[in-house]
Amino acid sequence: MRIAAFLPELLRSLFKKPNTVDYPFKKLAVPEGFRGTPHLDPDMCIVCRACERDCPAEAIEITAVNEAEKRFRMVIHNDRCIHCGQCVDSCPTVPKAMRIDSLFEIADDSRHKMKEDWVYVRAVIKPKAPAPAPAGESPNA
Amino acid sequence: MLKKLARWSRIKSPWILHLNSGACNACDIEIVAALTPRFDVERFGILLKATPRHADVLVASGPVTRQMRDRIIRIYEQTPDPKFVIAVGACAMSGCVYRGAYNILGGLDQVIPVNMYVPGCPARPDAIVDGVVKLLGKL
Amino acid sequence: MKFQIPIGPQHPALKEPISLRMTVEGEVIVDADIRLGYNHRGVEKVAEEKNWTQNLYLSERICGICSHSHSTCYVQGVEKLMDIAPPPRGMYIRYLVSELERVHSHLLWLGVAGHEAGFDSFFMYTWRDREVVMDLLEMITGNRVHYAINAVGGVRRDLDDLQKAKVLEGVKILRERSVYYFRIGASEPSFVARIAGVGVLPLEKAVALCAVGPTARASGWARDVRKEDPYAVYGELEFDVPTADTCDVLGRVVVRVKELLESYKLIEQMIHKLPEGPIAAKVPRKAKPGEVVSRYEAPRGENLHYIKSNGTDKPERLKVRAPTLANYPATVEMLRSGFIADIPLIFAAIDPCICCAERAVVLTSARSGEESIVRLGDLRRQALERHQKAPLKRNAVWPF
Amino acid sequence: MTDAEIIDRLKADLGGKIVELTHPAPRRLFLKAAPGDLLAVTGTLRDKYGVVFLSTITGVDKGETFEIIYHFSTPEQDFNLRTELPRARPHVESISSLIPGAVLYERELQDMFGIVVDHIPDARRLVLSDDWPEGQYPLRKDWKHERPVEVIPGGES
Amino acid sequence: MAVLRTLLYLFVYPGLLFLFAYSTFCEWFDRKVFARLQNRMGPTHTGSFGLLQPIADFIKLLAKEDVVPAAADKGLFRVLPAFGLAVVSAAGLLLPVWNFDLAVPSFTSFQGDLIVLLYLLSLPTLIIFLAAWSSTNYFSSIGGARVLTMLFGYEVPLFLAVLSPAILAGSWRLAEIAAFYQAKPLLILPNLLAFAIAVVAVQAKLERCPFDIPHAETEIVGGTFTEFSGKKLALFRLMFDIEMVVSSGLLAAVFLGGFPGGALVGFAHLVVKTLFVIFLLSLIRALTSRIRIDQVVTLAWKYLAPLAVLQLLIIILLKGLLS
Repeated sequence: MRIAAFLPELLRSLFKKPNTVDYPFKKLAVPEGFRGTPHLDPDMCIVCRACERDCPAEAIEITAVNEAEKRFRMVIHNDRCIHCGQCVDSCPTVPKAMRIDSLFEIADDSRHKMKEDWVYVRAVIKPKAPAPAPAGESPNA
Repeated sequence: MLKKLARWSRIKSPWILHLNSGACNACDIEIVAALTPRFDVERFGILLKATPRHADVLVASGPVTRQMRDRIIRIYEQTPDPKFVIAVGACAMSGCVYRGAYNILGGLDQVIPVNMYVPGCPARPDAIVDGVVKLLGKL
Repeated sequence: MKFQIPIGPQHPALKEPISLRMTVEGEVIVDADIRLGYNHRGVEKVAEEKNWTQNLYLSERICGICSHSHSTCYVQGVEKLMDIAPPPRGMYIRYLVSELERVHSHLLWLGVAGHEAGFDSFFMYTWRDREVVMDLLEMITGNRVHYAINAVGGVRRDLDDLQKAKVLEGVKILRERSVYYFRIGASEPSFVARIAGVGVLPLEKAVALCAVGPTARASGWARDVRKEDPYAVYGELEFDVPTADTCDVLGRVVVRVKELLESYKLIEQMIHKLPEGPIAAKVPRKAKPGEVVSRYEAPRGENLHYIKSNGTDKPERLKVRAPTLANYPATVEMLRSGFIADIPLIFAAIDPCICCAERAVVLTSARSGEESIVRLGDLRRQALERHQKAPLKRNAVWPF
Repeated sequence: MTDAEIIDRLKADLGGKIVELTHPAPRRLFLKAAPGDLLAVTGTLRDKYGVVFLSTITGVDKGETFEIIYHFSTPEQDFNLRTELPRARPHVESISSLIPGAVLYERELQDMFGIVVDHIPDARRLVLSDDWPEGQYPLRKDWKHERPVEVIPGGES
Repeated sequence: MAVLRTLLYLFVYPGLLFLFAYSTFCEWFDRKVFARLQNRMGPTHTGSFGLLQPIADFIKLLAKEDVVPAAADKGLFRVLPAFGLAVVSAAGLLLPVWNFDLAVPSFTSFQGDLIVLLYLLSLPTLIIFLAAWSSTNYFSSIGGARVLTMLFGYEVPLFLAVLSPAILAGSWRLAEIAAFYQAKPLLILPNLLAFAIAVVAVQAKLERCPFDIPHAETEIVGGTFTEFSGKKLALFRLMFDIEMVVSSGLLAAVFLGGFPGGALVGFAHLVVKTLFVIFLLSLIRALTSRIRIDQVVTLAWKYLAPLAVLQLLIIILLKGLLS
């Protein structure tokens, strides 16, 4: 046992630059591949609903606005989203209609502002992936 | 003048109480991580307080469980005015993956008023700091 | 003067809601009772309504600290049910993350132990260096806490050479720091005074009350699922199961720090042995009817998932047994005849993860079997007796 | 001891008491016993096979019956002992006299399935929360939960 | 002129105004040093370098709702914070600053003021105990009991430790003791042991880590102050800050040769010496973990008190040799 075993380390830090990042004034770099908020590319969506089915948090809602015109509305509830990225993995189109960006500073004072929605016409692009609704776990994000 | 001074002091010295209403721990460790050297929220005068009597801002995480409901209300009432509530993480906002579970009442705003929502699962410490800063900016 | 003090559900020593009712006499605890249910969310019921993929993320959110443990335990079981073998590279990456998680969890625990003892500098330093492993995890998986790297049949992200190099570099720093913290923790007199001889759990008690993980290992019971039931890649790797025989909080600190060093060893081996090839296998949406018991050594101890499938894309039953729950009876035992000041430390020493323990089922007002048989009068007598012949070094008597 | 040796020994020791013995994976043994033989089988396992560690007790609602699985483990094998109880009269004997750590899981069982554990040393009613209604057992398959309506405060913006 | 000087002394320097300003500065200094020792920044964005942080805390608490729990003894509960503040401020007046004429006893400097100062510094402890007791909360009660228990532990070593320099100087008057060591600075050295004991005891008196047992947050929540909020908490915090300044001032006056040389130079001495003592206190806070209440008593009676007696013995022998 040694009295004041921590002393050298403490004194060293006293004269060292603190480890602190001055956050709101200086942003921390998020690593590549950070999972932030999900987004939809309406031009690519074929409304296969794979994302809606696989979303663990009920954050994606797809409703038909006008069935005849093939107009659909997709709502992403950012207040429910758990940022797992499963929607991107489940998306069968190439390139993917769902993508996830590294945005995470979206704090707000109302949950209503955390919805994002798109009204769009279903894309007719044939998916290049083998089947429109493959296994929920496509290898490699 | 006095009001201005009080407002200034409120912005400069928000003491927080960490309130867990049934969270999975992830947001909690990120809240604690915000206190540690890398993010060090004491820069803004934020101190983690032990009792609701000393706190100004309740930083809450987790969906509200049936058993915690009354306790949350009690803690909210024990906090002296003016008080603010920050809901950290998807669970505290809406219940996220536990939506529809029998012992969950939903997000925190089903029980007490919430002033700021910080999304994330869990919210990164920087997102939490961002949420606090946004809240202070609104005062 | 004897009275009951409630610790929790909202208490600064507890980062999660749980209620400990302590009957104290002055500063000495004479009885302890745990009331759960504050964190009970009903995960097991929810799981029956979600499909195999969704449950992957649900099981991850049973607990935020050992998130990867639960999801791995679950995914191991599902893979067995579906009868698929993930490719070796996927396996290595999965268990690499799981060892990194153990590192983050143990470092976190070290800091929390320091904080509970009022040793704030220790807390700040360990958590500062924990950011190193957090950065590694974020780099590999894309999130700091809920990694979501597991997929049924493998993992979702690959590891490139740059990341490999970064992991090795990070491990080097962490090893050096861990050894340093171990030295500090074991030599700072005020800290040692708080943890040595506190929360004693003799081996026979640990066995009778089914303690798991570092709590059991610190009582000299060398149980580790990774060694006993070498799942996945652990059979190919070299590591030891550290134990301690002091049976107290100090022993638990020692065990955890030694486990950290073992984890570094494992991580380095995994990085060097990382095979080439695909990272995930193709999987069906539905599992065949059947049942499986999946065991996994989480940072806190043995994790057990029982999964039953009925042939649909949803599980029939998912039963989760988290290590913390198994340790509650032991905790009640340890708390007896301690001081009020010891409560946070003893409780923290099992590395409680209340959310894990309460996921679905239990809401116990847990008093372990043996204890609940005795009536209150006996209890008091026992506590007194135990206190008198307590092997603890308590040379000062409460002066009032 | 290897799995095969254990199976042989179990058959010799417990013969009539084991209704069914499966071995689906290495190290995993599933035994089935009648509810009445539960204590005897557990006792034998504990005394002759060194089974002191109970991981947990799982309850499964199988419609007409409840299935209970006791997950024991030793360093070599996992023993999963199951028994089936009629839904009409779900009574089972407590094993806490043999394994004190079991009480926790038995109370969990009582709470979530409404299975009555006889001679449980701590029979305090276990509820999910203090205001949980009597006679509701959430893990039974026929129990459904109605979602409360979620009102998002602060009107549409 | 004399009246003006007295008023100045009471309200400006070293009276209320100075004590308030300087104690908030000291709190900032303490927090900043503590943070820097932990490799982080500490308060930064309130005023330049976060200097105004304690003042912001103080004003915010003043502006907050003030809750008096229903079960509390309302009279005591309300009056104690103000009383505590008054006591430590009064103690601050006794610090030997601005004493131009040693030969003339004044109301702030007289033979025996050391004893009065020590007495005034013990009072806050009792006030905290009463405050805790009057709030009738479990945690407060335990905290209150711990406060008193600790008092019995650290007070005796502190008194004994402060005694030895006084004996060597042959006076009970702070100004004279300080003057003695200014004249013979080398004689500070034999008192180093007593200084160390006194620093530890002051740390305990201020209830800072490792002696923050009465309000150990991980054990008994807010402890003594669990039920206090708003203005009352603000006053208690200020009381602790002023107590920190006064006790470090006391140590500086007794052990480090006081604050010689008129108003300005004396002020500089005061700042440098008290900050030195506060730095030591912060260092101890960062270095240790909280110990248990029984360990405090053990530490005080087994080690501190005997060491203080040993120090006294040395001092008496030394005095004999010198004379």
